[in-house]
Amino acid sequence: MPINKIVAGFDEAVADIPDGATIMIGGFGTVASTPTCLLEALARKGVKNITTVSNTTGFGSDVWRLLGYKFSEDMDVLVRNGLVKKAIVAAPVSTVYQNNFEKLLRAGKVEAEMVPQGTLAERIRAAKAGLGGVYVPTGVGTIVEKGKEKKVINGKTYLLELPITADFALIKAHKGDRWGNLVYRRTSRTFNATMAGAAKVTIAEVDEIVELGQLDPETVVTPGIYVDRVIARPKDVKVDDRPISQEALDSQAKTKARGSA
Amino acid sequence: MPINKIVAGFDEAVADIPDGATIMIGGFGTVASTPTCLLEALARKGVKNITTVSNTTGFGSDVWRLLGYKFSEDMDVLVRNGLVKKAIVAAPVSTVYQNNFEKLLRAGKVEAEMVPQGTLAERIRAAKAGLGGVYVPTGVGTIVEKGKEKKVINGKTYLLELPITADFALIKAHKGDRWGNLVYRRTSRTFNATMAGAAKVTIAEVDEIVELGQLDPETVVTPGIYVDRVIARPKDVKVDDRPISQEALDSQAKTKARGSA
Amino acid sequence: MSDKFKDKFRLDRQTMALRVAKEFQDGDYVNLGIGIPVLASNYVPAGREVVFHSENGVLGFGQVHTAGEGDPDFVNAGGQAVTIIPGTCFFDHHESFSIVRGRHLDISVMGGLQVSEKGDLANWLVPERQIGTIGGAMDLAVGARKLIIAMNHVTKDNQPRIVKKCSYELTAVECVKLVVTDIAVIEVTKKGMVLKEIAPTWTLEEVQELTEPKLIVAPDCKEIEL
Amino acid sequence: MSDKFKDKFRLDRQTMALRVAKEFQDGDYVNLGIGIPVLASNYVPAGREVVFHSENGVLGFGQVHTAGEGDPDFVNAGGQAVTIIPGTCFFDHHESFSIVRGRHLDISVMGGLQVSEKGDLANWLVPERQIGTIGGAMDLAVGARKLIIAMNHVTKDNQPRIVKKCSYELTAVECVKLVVTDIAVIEVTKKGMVLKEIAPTWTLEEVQELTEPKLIVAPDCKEIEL
Repeated sequence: MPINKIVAGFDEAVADIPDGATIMIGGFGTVASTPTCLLEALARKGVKNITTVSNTTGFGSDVWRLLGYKFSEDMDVLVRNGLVKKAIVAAPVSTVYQNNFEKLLRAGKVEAEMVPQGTLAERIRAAKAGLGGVYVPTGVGTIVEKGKEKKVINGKTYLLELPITADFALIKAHKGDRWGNLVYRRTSRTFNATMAGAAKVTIAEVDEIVELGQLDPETVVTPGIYVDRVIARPKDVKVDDRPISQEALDSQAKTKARGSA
Repeated sequence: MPINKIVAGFDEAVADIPDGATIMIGGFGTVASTPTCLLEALARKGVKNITTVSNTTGFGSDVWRLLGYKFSEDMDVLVRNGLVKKAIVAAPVSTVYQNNFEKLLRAGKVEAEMVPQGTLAERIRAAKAGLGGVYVPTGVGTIVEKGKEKKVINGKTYLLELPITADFALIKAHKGDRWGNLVYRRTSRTFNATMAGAAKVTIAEVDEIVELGQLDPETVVTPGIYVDRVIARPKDVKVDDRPISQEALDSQAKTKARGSA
Repeated sequence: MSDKFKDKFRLDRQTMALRVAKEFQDGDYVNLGIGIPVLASNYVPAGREVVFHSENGVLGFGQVHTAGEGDPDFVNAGGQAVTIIPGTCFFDHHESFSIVRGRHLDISVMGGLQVSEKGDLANWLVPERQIGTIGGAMDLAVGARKLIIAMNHVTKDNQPRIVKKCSYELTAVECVKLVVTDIAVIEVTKKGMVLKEIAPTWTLEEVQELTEPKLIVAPDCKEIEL
Repeated sequence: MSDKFKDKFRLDRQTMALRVAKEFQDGDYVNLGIGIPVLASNYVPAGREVVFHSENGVLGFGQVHTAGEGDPDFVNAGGQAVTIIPGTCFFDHHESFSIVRGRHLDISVMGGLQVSEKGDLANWLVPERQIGTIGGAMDLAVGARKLIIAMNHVTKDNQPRIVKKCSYELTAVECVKLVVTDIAVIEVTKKGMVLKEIAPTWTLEEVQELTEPKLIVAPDCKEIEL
């Protein structure tokens, strides 16, 4: 049988993700690099008590719709539906906006394990690459070193950081083929390419599915071996006309003033 | 001043490599993936007592000329000129051919530190990525574990492997620009792309230098930040008509019989 | 601490960014944090070519688009859409932080909350907020060859941000090389903190009064040059 | 050990490769070592799609060119020029071994010198040569989900290669799952070595005589099916 990793529907793509699963969510925090439709499917399914691994905890659809995005949901769709038990994350809260994760965190309803961004990437890669752990200089002498083995190697102090594994990785790519080969667009590789292959099952949401052989072998970023399922975003998405919250409007104003998103 | 990493001559490119230097040599072992002209320049300079880091120790020009290669020298040009003190290497000897390195090794005139190929790649990457060390499962229960720290992590035994650093990395790429951005051809990435940025100074020998902006940003494999010097191979190379040794002819026959190079 | 200096001249954000940019040398690879640092990209000294890195996976990018324009798939670490220039290249997150952690960046510029005499940095947790965000700050602080902090000299309550020992949660120890504030430029050296430049109208004594550790005045200490 | 079996039928290299290839399941990612293993790529069972990995940085490649032809920049780990097929992709060496070490490969097939009862493998150093080459063998042995060894059942001196304990330098411990020899197919299980198939004309007793550990005969032990 020809290998065929292409899945027809988003609900089908996430059907076997159980309550209590650990789930990597790709992207950097910008919605353009986020597997929006997979997250929405997960929210529809209502998986409970999940542990997430991601760079941010989501800003919410409002913030992105204000900027004109049609695919506008991010990790917030899981958070605000109360599905997240714990987040392993580099940036749990925003400096310009109190997101739903921060509200739940302050209310003691979610747990956060904060990991420096580069260490997060390296721990995820360690899982993919079959390493038992890596020694990083990041975090020495800070709150991050608590409970971790310290070792001096060639006169410099390092912390032992262990691999972060997961049951599923949900990632966003630009194009994919039936073998799971993926290319990305510009800065949307980020944690998407890093997480591909680091979980037991990797599911890629793509803008477009192409025939095997249409991706230039020199340009493939994620080899198909790291990917288990590929699913295309719908071409047409209906306009989301839910009202935009005052908080999101305020945050936009603040962001503009500061010169950051 | 515009950044310009392009160097005009091969002798100039290696002029500051001193005796006793540790030098990474890119490629897999095939001459097509080898920085031939840089190695020839190094041999002309006659740097002594060098430590090399590479996948193989070279098969010699004869073997490659027999197969029709115009750029035919590999690490053997350093070995047979007596410039190598020690090789850190995955495949020190060949199963089909007694190369010059094996002869010198058997005569006690060179030293070899054998490293499993994947561990070699990971230790080189560790140097590039600023890691203090990595725990690998490879080599546990074998000769490779001698003298190394063993650690059980999540029930599995790993060896601590330390970064391999070097003074220079000599690599071969396909195209490069004045910022040092590089692309490769097909399976010629190998240790070339892995070593780029892992040494204090990385020197890339390329088939062609292109104007900045001519490499598609999506296809750049080695970001220019990892590369210090770029030098183009001559377009025309004079035919090397040195006689081919009987050993090389024998090895070709053996290789054909076995179905491997 | 008194607010007796509250009406004195201070460098504005753009001017601090301008001063920071003077540190960029020809060919430097530079990462700029959110806030004042990112403004420095507008002030690269004429004739110098500098390559900017952003931790979300790009080296070499051009100007920031105005909000709502540009390609949502091409942003800097602050989420602003930026432009492709000749030489741009993209990579994934673990490669991006190999570049950071592996000491390949010449300069990282970040905002700060406190900098200690030894160059310890605290910049991720405002104690009153209780919850902060580390992001890529710790990696950049340990990884960049030269870490420059751009921050106001004192807090809103006129407390010194340049201190003997940081009281806030640390980002990294002994990492800061240069501090550019709204009233001074201070270098962190093994001998101590060296006052290199002061803002117009300020005296050495006034700067010292707003600085906890004893400053060593550089022999060539001068007014901030822009 | 006696050479009383020296005139008996034995599977040739191509036939051993054919038997190995029967292990390839639909969609498997497979790495083939130099020698008999690489021949198995010619015998993928009809209707099954298998993707080959080569440690020099490629997934998905087609047939081997005859010597002197093909692209010198596209070779397998044995240095043979191979062809691009739809789905081919390239990567560098540390990515290639992330694939290997990270247990992403379904099957690795290698040659062997000795395999122990517990599945220890020795295949990189012929003691008489004193110097051997590890290459990628140790990584593949620990990394592949299923390690298959293809080798002759005995040495040239009729010594068993399937032994209680390896006397040669090890490649990895407890890694071999299946051994395909010129006279038998043996599975390594927690209970011991299970004889699954034997070559035509051979008896169970004869195979046992050339095998050091006591073999468990599978209830469905049969003649090698090709």
